[in-house]
Amino acid sequence: MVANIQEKSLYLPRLAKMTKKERFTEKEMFFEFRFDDGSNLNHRPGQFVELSIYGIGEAPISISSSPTQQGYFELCVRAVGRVTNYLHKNLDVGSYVGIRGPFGNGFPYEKFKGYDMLFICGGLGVAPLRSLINYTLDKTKRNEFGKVYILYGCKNNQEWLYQKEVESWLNRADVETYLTVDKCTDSNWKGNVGVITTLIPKVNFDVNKTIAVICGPPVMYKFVVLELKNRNFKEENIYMSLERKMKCGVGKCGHCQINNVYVCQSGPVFDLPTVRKLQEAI
Amino acid sequence: MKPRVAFFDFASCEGCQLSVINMENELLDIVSHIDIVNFREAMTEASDDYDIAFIEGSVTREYDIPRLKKIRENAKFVIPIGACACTGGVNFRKNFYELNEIRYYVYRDSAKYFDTFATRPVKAVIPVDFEIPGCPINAKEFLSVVKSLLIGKKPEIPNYPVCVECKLLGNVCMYDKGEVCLGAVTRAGCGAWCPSNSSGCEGCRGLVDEPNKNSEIEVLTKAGLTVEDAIQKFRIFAGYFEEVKK
Amino acid sequence: MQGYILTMDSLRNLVQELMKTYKVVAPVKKETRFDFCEIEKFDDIRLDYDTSILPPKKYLSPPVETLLRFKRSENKAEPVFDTTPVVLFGLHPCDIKGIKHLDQAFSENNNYDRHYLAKRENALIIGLECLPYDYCFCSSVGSTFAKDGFDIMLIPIGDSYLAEVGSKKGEELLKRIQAKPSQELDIKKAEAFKSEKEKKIVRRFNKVNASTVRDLMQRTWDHKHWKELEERCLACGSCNLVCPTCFCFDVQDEVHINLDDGERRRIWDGCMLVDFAKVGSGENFREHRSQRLRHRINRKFNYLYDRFNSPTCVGCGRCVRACTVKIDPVEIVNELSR
Amino acid sequence: MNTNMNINVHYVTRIEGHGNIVVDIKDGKVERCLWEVIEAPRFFEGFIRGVYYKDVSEIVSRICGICSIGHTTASIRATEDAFGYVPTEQTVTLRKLLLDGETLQSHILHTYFLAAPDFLGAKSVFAILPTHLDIAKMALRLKRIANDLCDLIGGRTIHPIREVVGGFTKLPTERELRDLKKTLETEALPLLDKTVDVFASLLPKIPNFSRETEYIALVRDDEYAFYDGDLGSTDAGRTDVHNYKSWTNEYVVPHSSAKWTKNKRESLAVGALARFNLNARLLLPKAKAAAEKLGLRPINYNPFMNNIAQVVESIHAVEDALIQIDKLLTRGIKEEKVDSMPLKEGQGVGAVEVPRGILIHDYTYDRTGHIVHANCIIPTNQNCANIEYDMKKLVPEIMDRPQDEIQLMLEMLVRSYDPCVSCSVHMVKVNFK
Ligand SMILES: Cc1cc2nc3c(=O)[nH]c(=O)nc-3n(C[C@H](O)[C@H](O)[C@H](O)COP(=O)(O)OP(=O)(O)OC[C@H]3O[C@@H](n4cnc5c(N)ncnc54)[C@H](O)[C@@H]3O)c2cc1C
Ligand code: SF4
Ligand code: SF4
Ligand code: SF4
Repeated sequence: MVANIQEKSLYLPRLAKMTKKERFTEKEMFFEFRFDDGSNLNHRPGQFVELSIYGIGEAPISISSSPTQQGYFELCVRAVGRVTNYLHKNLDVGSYVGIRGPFGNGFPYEKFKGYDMLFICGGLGVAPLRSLINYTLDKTKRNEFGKVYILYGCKNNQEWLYQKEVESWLNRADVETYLTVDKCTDSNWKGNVGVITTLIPKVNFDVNKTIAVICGPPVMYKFVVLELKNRNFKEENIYMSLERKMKCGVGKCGHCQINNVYVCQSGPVFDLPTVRKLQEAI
Repeated sequence: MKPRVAFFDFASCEGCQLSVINMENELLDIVSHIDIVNFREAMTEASDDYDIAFIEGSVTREYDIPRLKKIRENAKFVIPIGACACTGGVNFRKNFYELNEIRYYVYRDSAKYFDTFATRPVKAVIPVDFEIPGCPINAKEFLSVVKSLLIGKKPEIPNYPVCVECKLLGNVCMYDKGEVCLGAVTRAGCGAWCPSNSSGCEGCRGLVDEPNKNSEIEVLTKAGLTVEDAIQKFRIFAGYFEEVKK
Repeated sequence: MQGYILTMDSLRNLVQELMKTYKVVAPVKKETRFDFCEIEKFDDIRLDYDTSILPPKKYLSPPVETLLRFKRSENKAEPVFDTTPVVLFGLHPCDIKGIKHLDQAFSENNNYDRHYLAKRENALIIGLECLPYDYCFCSSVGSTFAKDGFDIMLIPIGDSYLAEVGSKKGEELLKRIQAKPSQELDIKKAEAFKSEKEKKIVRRFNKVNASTVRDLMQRTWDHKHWKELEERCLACGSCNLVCPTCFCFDVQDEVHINLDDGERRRIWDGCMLVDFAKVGSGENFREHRSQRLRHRINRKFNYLYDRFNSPTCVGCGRCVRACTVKIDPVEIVNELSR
Repeated sequence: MNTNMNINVHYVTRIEGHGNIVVDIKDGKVERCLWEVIEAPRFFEGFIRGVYYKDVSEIVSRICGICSIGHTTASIRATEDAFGYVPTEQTVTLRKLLLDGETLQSHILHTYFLAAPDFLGAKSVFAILPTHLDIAKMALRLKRIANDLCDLIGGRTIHPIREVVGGFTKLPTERELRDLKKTLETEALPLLDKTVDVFASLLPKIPNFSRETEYIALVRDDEYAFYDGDLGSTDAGRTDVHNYKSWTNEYVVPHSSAKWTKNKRESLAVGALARFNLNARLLLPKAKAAAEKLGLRPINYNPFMNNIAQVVESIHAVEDALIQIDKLLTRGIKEEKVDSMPLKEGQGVGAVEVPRGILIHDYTYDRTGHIVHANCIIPTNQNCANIEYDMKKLVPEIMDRPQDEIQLMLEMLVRSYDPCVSCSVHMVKVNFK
């Protein structure tokens, strides 16, 4: 029927060893994994893996480290269900998990060369964007991009992910970082209070040479896009990474389908004009 | 250390506990993974030191409440098993009658000896961790929950209707045979037990989330039931659900 | 349409010959209906069946299919490929088209699903021309006749069958049982049968056809009819599960009672079910029944059109038959195009 | 000699349902000796009113999980009786086969899992697993075979699905029946032979106690009755089941409020021993031989021997199952459409023998096939009085033993009746201070 078929199962993961595990918040943890043979994942920022634990299941998780970081990859996982809770509670450094992927298209960063970068991250949305942020900020790549703006919002002051790194962004002269919390529950918090859209007016970007990249909870997209449009942002310069339910990661199981696209194949990264054509995307 | 497991019963037929005892082929394997420390139907000893409490039966009297609260304090996981415990089961039918009238109807002069109140499921009294519905529970599902607990995975009871399992099995639909069936609005997990035996689903596992009850009643009446009988049909097992109470 | 002639006896011969080396699956009677089952003898087969409860795809992509076997303590897993040779016998043209869609779906984008393909490569398909029954509407979706996708196609001509050859394997088989080549007259009869079939199809789209139904769908995405169906649809998923071209699945792990060995399985899933598009954050991307129904119907007539170059509905009518409230793609299309 | 003692067993274990034993001994005199049932009442007879006939058996099946096949059968028979419907021969044969399955599974459960630990000095079947694994495996296998039978004929063991008013929704195939027959012949019978040996070896541990009482069971001239028959009594001869009320007089005793039944004496007994005492001559050959070997002869007045009668009946059940299977195979399984019922106003009674004794359902229907009145007579109810009278006779006889031994003996006594108080159809709670 079809020539040149791989004799492998699409669903068979390879093993990776957990080499770091660190708690960020009550719900989110940071993990570092390595393959025993030292090989790289060879991913693009914005891609994801299917993380697999035999007996428990599989879950798609964004790769949070930049491909410029060699020999390992990082994930940030929120405990919501079977796989994610098991990873949090039952597995420790030294344990193995299954990895399939990387899957998805990832960010077309070649196209971003020469542009200023505006990152808009809501909550866990920082996980996939961090991969691209760190790629952009990597000393070997930094000169390929212009200014870097990072907008990052959380529910409250207890919810920051990658706190140390966020501090380092705040301290970098070549990055403008803006933080906000939805609700101020902590008197130590001196920064902005309000949803992430309230940060956008504060940023002085040049709409002619800036790429906006958005990732966050589903409700966020519409409002961020609206706010960017208010600032005359060009639609084709707005990119977003979408979340959908996924079971296979290889364009078969159908759960991630939005109209005629499968998010795991054509996404999870889309530019706004494409998203506009999809009726159920945001 | 092996997890310590306890079974408790309230107003019930004890068929759910029996379903556990009836797992002859698996029983020896199960007891190799757990310590059963409380199982009145099968053993004399009893202990208050347990991790997992399976509760059968519905709550029908004052006396049950402190007992349940104690169980909640002792156990890490409280898991109601069976329709009685999860939704009141057939016992809930009592609530559709006038309480005093039904007491006197059944016990006449001796009715005064009964303290009884409207039937309620366990979760109406204490918080529960998850439920295994069904009348009786399906041993396969019970086993799968136990296995999940043992390996540290959150057990999952399906949120799709019995129709799904019925179709997966390739059964002839009951409506095709001129019989009625509640499979389209009833939570799956039983393996479409009744339809697979050529008998319409009676809804013993309770309704799925967001059941389209009006449409289902229309289906039942089109199949020949009166509206009254169609509602009665839901009340065999699913009286507890808001959609049916009304 | 050059082919061979099979009398009832030679058909029996053929099946018996096949049963020696293959698991033969064919339509048999099941209570009030028919279904594809492994047969024990030729006489089990009901050549006069209308449609089966489940599509024959269940032998290529089973309702529950083991993908991997694993051992937790060793973190080891092995894929499971089923290579049992199977004959799918008596498939109507719509189901043959359905399998063609699956062939594509499971090998698209360089993602070859060996679990499906291993079964598919070991399957022989013997088709059977049919007449319409109460629910089907193949002419509206262009699946009335199968041009390919089979090894042999049987067309009734009186007491015998014209066996059309669809593959080398099919041809060899027919030669092995020494079937006689067909004559001019046989071919005429077969053509007559087919045009008779076409005439008998009464359920059809009123205003659109297989290639324009897609534009209709795009125009009517916001039509109020979808909302009307919200009231009726039970969101039971039956329509998905009986469809020959639904291939969505869920994946679940099951461990053995020793808590160490286990299997990763895929199970048919359906986009009509409430959790299908619901994610961990609680967001449900198709929360309402009407949205899910619109998704399903669009998936059949619109969303996948570009990939498959045709509607993915094959007009078998199973979904209508399975639906207790008789939600019917034909009625929907006709209502939308009114 | 104990002069003062209080025994208060809260929740007798290893029985179906909840029951308490209370014994007060003061100055060497038994002051109180009570068997109280504390099961939460569930009001089946109340809430079955208004139910359509098709749903009735399914609801009342939930009276008791362990006797659910019996309840379903009795219910269906009462309904068919009310409508004057006569089931087909195939249906009756299948129902008998199904009852055999229930008898076997329940008796094996009771003798091996609930009663045997007492004889082996253990507190539960789990405790005897390490020491008696072979026996446990044997019992598990036997029980599985019985449950497989129930699954095959009834669709499932607990709350059967296939058995409905008018017939069966789904029939076993002939191949399935042949496989079952083979299992019964090659596995069940040999395992039961061994069972007889096991219990023969336990005979010396069975307390030597007896008290004359009236035994009541279904009787027939031609077979050891389970499915149908007349009411039979060791004291009062025989009567049609429709007259059941004149025999099962329910009454309330002053010191307790449990509803008890009596006929000719202060109490009566039903169950395996009652059936044996009335019908022993009709036992099938292997069961007869087993009774002989186990020293069980009618009339036996030792309630502890009920366990032995259960062993004997287990063998009978398998022999009878084989007869019913042969009947089905000879006739060939035929699809019979479950008929629609000729609905009519009126009363119907259905009585069957369940493992614990005679079970009677009595319904009155209206014209539209909805229940207007229902009454269920549950075996355990009928035994209640007998249990207490046994206790009253037993306690003085064993008063010189240590308290825990007395307690165990009393618990064993209660357990020997295999009471299924979860039924609680008619149970009255005792408010006991
Ligand atoms: C492209 C992509 C990237 C993602 N990146 C991250 C990440 O970096 N970090 C992170 O913590 N999470 C991420 N997620 C979400 C993550 O996949 C889900 O939270 C995870 O699958 C839940 O798995 P579980 O086994 O723990 O939960 P389950 O027990 O499977 O389910 C719990 C709940 O999650 C829903 N759910 C099941 N499967 C999925 C799924 N595949 N996607 C979303 N919801 C699902 C269920 O409907 C259920 O409501 C990403 C999802 C996608 C699609
Ligand atoms: S849920 Fe049903 S089977 Fe279980 S105890 Fe209650 S009545 Fe019995
Ligand atoms: S369309 Fe019909 S079969 Fe499909 S989900 Fe709705 S009710 Fe069920
Ligand atoms: S949508 Fe319905 S008619 Fe079309 S192929 Fe699927 S089941 Fe058949």
